[in-house]
Amino acid sequence: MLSHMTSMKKFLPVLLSFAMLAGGTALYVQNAGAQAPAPEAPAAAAPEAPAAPEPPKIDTGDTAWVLVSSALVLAMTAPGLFLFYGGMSRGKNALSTMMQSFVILCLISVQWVLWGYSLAFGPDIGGIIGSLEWFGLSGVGTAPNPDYAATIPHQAFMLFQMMFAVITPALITGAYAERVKFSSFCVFTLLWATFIYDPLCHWVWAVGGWVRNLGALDFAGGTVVHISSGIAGLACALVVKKRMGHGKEAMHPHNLPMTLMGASLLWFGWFGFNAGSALGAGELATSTFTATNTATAASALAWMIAEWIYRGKPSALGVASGAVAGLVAITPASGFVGPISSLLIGAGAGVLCYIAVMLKPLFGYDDALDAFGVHGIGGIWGALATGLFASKAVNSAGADGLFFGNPAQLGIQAMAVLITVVFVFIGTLIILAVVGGIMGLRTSEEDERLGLDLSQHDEKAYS
Amino acid sequence: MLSHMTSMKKFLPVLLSFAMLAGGTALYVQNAGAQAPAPEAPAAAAPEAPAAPEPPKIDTGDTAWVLVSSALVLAMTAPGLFLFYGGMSRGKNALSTMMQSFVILCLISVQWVLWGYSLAFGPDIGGIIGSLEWFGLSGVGTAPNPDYAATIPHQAFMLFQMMFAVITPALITGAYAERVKFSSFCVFTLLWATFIYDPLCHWVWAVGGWVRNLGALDFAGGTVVHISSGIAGLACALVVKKRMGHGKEAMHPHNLPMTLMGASLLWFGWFGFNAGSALGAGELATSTFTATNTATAASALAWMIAEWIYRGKPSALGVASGAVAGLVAITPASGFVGPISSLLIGAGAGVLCYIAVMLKPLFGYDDALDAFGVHGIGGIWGALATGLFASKAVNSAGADGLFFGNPAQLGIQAMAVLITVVFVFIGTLIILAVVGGIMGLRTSEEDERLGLDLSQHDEKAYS
Amino acid sequence: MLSHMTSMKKFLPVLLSFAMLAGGTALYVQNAGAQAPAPEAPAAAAPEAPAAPEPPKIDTGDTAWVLVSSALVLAMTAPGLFLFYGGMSRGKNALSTMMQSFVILCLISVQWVLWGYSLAFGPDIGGIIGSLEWFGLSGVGTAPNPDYAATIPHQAFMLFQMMFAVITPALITGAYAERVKFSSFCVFTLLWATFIYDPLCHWVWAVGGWVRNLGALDFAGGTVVHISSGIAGLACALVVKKRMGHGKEAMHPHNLPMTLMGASLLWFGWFGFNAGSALGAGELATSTFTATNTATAASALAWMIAEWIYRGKPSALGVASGAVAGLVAITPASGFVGPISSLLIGAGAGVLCYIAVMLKPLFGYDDALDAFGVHGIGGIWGALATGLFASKAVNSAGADGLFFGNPAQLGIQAMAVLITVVFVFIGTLIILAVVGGIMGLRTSEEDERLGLDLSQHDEKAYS
Amino acid sequence: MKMIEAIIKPFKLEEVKDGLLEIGVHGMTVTEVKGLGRQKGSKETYRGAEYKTDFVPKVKIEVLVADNMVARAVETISRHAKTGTVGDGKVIVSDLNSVVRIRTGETGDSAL
Amino acid sequence: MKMIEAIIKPFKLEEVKDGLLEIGVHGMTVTEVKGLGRQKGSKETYRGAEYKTDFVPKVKIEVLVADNMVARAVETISRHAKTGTVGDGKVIVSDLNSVVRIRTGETGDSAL
Amino acid sequence: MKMIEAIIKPFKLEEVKDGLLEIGVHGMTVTEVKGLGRQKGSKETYRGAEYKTDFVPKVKIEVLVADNMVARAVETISRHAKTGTVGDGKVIVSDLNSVVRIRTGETGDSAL
Ligand SMILES: Nc1ncnc2c1ncn2[C@@H]1O[C@H](COP(=O)(O)OP(=O)(O)O)[C@@H](O)[C@H]1O
Ligand SMILES: Nc1ncnc2c1ncn2[C@@H]1O[C@H](COP(=O)(O)OP(=O)(O)O)[C@@H](O)[C@H]1O
Ligand SMILES: Nc1ncnc2c1ncn2[C@@H]1O[C@H](COP(=O)(O)OP(=O)(O)O)[C@@H](O)[C@H]1O
Repeated sequence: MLSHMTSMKKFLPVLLSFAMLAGGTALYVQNAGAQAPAPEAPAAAAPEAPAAPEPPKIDTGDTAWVLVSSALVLAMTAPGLFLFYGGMSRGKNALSTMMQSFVILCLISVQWVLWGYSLAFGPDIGGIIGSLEWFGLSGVGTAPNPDYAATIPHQAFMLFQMMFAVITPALITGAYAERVKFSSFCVFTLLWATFIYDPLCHWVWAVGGWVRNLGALDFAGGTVVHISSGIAGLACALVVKKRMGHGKEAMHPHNLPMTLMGASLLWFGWFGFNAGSALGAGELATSTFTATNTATAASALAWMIAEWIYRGKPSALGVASGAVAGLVAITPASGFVGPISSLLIGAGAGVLCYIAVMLKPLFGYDDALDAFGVHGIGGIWGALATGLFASKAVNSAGADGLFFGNPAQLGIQAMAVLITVVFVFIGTLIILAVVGGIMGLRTSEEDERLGLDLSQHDEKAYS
Repeated sequence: MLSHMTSMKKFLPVLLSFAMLAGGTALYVQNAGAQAPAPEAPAAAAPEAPAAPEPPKIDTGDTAWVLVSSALVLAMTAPGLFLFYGGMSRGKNALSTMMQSFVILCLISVQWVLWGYSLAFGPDIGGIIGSLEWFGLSGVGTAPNPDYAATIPHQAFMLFQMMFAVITPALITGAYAERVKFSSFCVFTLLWATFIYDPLCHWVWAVGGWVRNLGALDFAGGTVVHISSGIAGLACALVVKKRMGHGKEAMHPHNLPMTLMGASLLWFGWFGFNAGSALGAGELATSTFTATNTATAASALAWMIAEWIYRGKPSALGVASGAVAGLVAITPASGFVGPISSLLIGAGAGVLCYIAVMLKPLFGYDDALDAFGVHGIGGIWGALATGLFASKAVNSAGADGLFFGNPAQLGIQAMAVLITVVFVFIGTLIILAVVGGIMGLRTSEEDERLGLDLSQHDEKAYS
Repeated sequence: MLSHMTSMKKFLPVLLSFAMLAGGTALYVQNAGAQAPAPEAPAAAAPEAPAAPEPPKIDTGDTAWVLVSSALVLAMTAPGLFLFYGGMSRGKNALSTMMQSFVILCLISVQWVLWGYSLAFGPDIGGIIGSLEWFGLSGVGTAPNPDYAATIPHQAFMLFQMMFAVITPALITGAYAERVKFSSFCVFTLLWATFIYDPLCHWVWAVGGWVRNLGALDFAGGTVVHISSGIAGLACALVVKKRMGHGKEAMHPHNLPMTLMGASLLWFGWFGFNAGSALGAGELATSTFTATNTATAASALAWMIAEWIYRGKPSALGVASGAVAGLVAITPASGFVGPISSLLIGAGAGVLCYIAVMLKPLFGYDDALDAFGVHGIGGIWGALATGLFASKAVNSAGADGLFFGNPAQLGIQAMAVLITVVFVFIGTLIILAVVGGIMGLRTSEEDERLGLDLSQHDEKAYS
Repeated sequence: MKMIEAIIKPFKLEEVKDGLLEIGVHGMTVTEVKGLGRQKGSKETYRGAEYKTDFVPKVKIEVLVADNMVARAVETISRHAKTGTVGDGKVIVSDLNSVVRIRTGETGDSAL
Repeated sequence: MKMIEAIIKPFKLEEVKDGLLEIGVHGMTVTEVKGLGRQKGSKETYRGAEYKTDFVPKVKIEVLVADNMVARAVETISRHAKTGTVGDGKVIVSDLNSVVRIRTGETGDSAL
Repeated sequence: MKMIEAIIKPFKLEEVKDGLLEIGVHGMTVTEVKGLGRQKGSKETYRGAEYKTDFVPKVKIEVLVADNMVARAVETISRHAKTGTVGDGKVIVSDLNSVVRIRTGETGDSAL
């Protein structure tokens, strides 16, 4: 039974969302004007006329690849990630866990179109943040923006980046699963995306971003996506506290085939995530694809073997977790390393993340589904490994790492990691304090005991 | 226990199918001749030689995109739609519900190749129907057909359209789920596809189609696919009557994670459905992709918020339903509108479809999985909204809508909706009368009580 | 409780895997050097510069299609195949069954990069095997290799082929599911891939391969993938013996919706498998796509009808099995036949495989999930059917089959089948003897009774 | 005080429950079971294999009632559970020695 | 008339059922249960966490038989359920007051 | 020898089990059940449809104990299962005629 007070609070996200719509509608007309792309083909159902003669010219192959990659990265979040996480949760919380990723996809898709993309990639303000000039995608048309991708429509780049903005907060949910109020979750997500992700994304990837200017290498989002979500997850686990009965009651994953399916779809979609980051379908996309697949397989085997030696038996959850750890670790390096380097980066990730997950109990926080253990640790290892294994022989646009005669790069990578960790950890704590203070973070004991599916959503996963 | 009589009837589809094969084989030889494409590369496993010099020239990027889109739309039906529907059904009917979509994929794939595509897109006969000249795809080769798509093989266009012909009858199954005889279902599907879908598709999309000539805008199938399936669903729900115990016994969805997965795969595949309808990988495909994603997210949030306000709690099934409603609504508009318009179209869809589903009990028909509530209502809203928000600034090949100074377009859209509703509703009633008269539509009470999985298929979903 | 002895044996795969890493690392440096591709674009996140002027030039559309196809074929194995198989297994063995495919994906991804690709496609040695010159992909860069594909990076071809090397041993697992020790499974897989698949692949597809030189047609792997896995499955079923209680206790599939989902994803991914084998996005890919979809649908309907007539009821498992049978059968023919031929090949496959599965009990071996019944029989039918229906009118690079006036081709196809059957059957028996002799193949009775999930992995699929 | 155990057809549970609440029974415990009897089971076929099962799904209701309620309760259950077709099930009455309500420690009829 | 309750190993159900039908018992009710006893349970490990469970899957068979059948029924169950290894289970016999066949209203032995 | 049947809240099972093992009870059989009583059930809403269920998940524990153990066992179960809130459940004691340990054929208290 909700007190009037709490139900009031519950509507914060509602209001927030309406605010979005309002805001959006406000600049409706001018925006509609701003949509004008290059003239389209004579019939909607007819193929596209060759884009206007003046360069930069759109390449259909590159565009096809980036659009497909965008769809693949969307599939990583839904259903990929929510299956991976949902299967590990308990049956009474399965839907609420899965729904979190799904709702994040919806919230951020709207946030990104309205102000997120503008903050992240809009005209630079002092290397810190983008201006709101591109609010509601005004000015973000279908002609290429050579700053980011010269052979595909600007909106294609925006879409591809959107999917990154979506999955990052979704990864965090693994840390606070099974105990947070849905309303607080919605508000936290919107704030975190706006005040943590968007600026960080600007720093690392936007033209003029100050971290980018440091020369740090992050091909597909090791720092922006994985370290940030992993560290945010750690902060959440610490602030939100343990689930009731944690350590005492058994908390079995309720559906491991679901988790295995999720891991597979993450692997599948990650080709879009990494190879898509080449923003074209050519040599770089191909070598990235090779690196991604090799590291993932090596990491899964490494985790399996570590478990086999240490536990006596390999497990399906272990192999799946190892694969995800490998995907995380290779992300920043994928465009800069060859197959053998990938093999070693992956093997390292599998072993390190396995150790991290095994040691978790010692620290006593409850990172329910190991968002930090896998994404935080794996992401940090990957960022540093990029400083070890990167090679200009693979990607002349990159840099050489320590093993290729350039120790300095490792330092730059470490610096980027440090910046990300500090900014995200502190920023997340602040947001948690705000949300917690205003509306509280956790459900009532009774609700948690009953399960979030019934208490937060009046639903049951299975009947 | 089947009487000899009924088992006889049961074989109608069998015979029908054999008829197909026979028919097909008949024109085997000439057809084989007609297959000749432009000369292929020197080794099967080698890449393709550049297509013959004379225009129209095949574009590999456009072709890659359309082939991928075809695969994506297939994935919408199986597994996307059958997971979405299957999860909402009761456990004892889960397989029969899922199998319906799967079997439709098989039936229509064959029907389309033999006579469906020819009826829908074959040489026009008075704007009403295509001739059977292309029966068995004779004459439908791999050289481009500029009437429909100048930069991809004609067969690629045929394949893409096939997937639309497949999903439409599959959407209807949601209305009559859990109570129809499998044999009757097969016959109904073949008749509906041949006598309702194929002509309607011709009217709206084929060169010479009379509705197309009215100037109605339907980018990716709002009328042809969604209004038609939604209205047909309504007719089915009315004729087939309620499920036993409807309104009295509890009818819980048996597996909502499955439904959530289905909704996600529908979202994923819908990029092929809408952006693929650009029939090329360029600016139009990109803006369509943006519109599709934005409307879907907005609709899911709108449904969630409406539910939250009205019910006190948002639900996973609600968010998933809202997303699908948004996908439906944006379909006809997706190639003609910008991001903010998409946002508003989506938000409207979420609220309208939620209301429709809430009011259903008042009318007392049993649209089991809301085929009409979501596809009918959402489709009509989308068709009309296209008349409101369409803008030549986004797609010069389209038209301006009411909000862009062209009220006439709204009238044209309304006309197209009306035509579709009347034709489909009456046509479906006739087909139901025929099939019902000859072989009956519903299973015995005993069979329905036992569940269709056991009674129709001697199987159980879970053991 | 493991004896020291067995636990020792258990570590064979561990050691093996470490060997790989070692081996790999060994040639780390030179390899890193050998990575050099054509110069990359100026910024990692920027699109690719046009590849170096000198031909062969990379085509972005073809590359996008082959990369997407590679991802699709990966999705066939995980999650496609493991869902298809996992759903048919019993609940107590669900995870172990699914995990086998997942682990094979990991093992072979590493094996292929290290020595598999080199053995299969490396510089030919007497038409029998490839040299180890390409060990660790040294020399396999991103510039095209015209021997195999002139318009895509060499590594893209390597990746596409990798996915074939992955799924083949995974298909075999269906034959020995629910009773084999995990450690023995790992070793068997590595040996089989290295000593059976890699050579066979070289014979049939590599430049200089002796079977290829016979003029046998195998567009996408009917012999290399399906006949070989089917025959190997038969050998395994015979050697590994029946599951405890087989024929006595009921062995229900534990989750048929999962199997239906798996079949759908196999269908989806198979477009990459077959149409991707065109190695470009054009006319050949398109006609292959058409053939694949048509045969699959026809086969599913044929199986359904056969079952309906013989059993009185069609079933979901039947339709799903029929679809897979059709996919298998059309694989070798897909690039050489038109739609009507595909229809007939598919119809034949559905009926033949249904009969094969029905007759299985007579022979009394326990091909648990019908790897032989579907892939063996379907593959052989497909290879021979290619000799009947192939037409130069469809693919001038192919040959005419018996129905098109060239009876000789059927003989060549039969020869290729025979070679494959003999080589694979004997080779598999030898490997089973070796592995069985050293470490044993089956789990203890107690472990099998308890279920492999708990006994081999200390896990349960559902809680 | 007596223990009444009834085995009925699953879709009759709601009706029987409501009937019992009406006559003033305040609680019950329900278990999903499989029953074998005169009612014939179903057949399943998977690829080649055909399985016949003799068992059909049933639910078991356990109700503790004061002695003076037994007759009415049994009659109520029978009436609501009855379809007249094979498989309607059984109602069994047996003795018990004591009941305790855990929350309060109450015993005997007042524990119900 | 008596109520026989047997707790056995799941994979023995078919055998026991057939045994009972042979000696002329026409019906039974089966429930899936978890048993704890001398038989050791299994271990599960998920990432770091290790769970030992003392419970093992069992099935409970309830059979109503006429008094003259009790001995044979108990013996039949015991014989077919026996593997000789720990965990074979128990057979319990208890009294009951009355049985009604819902469909017909028959009571006593004729209700079985 | 007596049969103790307890209906408790699921999350109390572990605690009750440990309590019983401590006082020297060696075995028990557990069943997942749905209970109806004073404790209110939950509400579910799916699209339009709203379902209220009166039933709440419970577990049933069956324990066979020698007569001299009954009192302690009942007390132990009550103590560990108690939360003091509605829905804690019941403990029921009843007689039985005989027990056989299938594995050995032992009967009576030695069969436990
Ligand atoms: N002898 C028995 N012991 C225990 N349960 C029984 C017995 N006979 C029948 N039952 C239960 O009663 C249910 C209905 O019995 P059945 O013979 O099928 O129909 P009816 O009760 O109408 O004669 C069975 O499914 C089973 O659960
Ligand atoms: N005291 C008891 N009360 C109720 N059920 C019991 C008791 N002891 C054993 N059981 C049931 O009997 C099953 C087998 O008992 P166990 O001691 O494991 O083997 P055995 O019967 O061969 O000695 C247990 O799993 C449990 O279900
Ligand atoms: N008359 C009854 N017969 C059988 N079981 C009962 C009865 N009354 C209650 N129960 C069982 O005991 C459980 C708890 O009872 P309830 O009235 O909810 O709480 P309390 O026992 O604390 O008063 C119920 O869920 C039900 O399983």
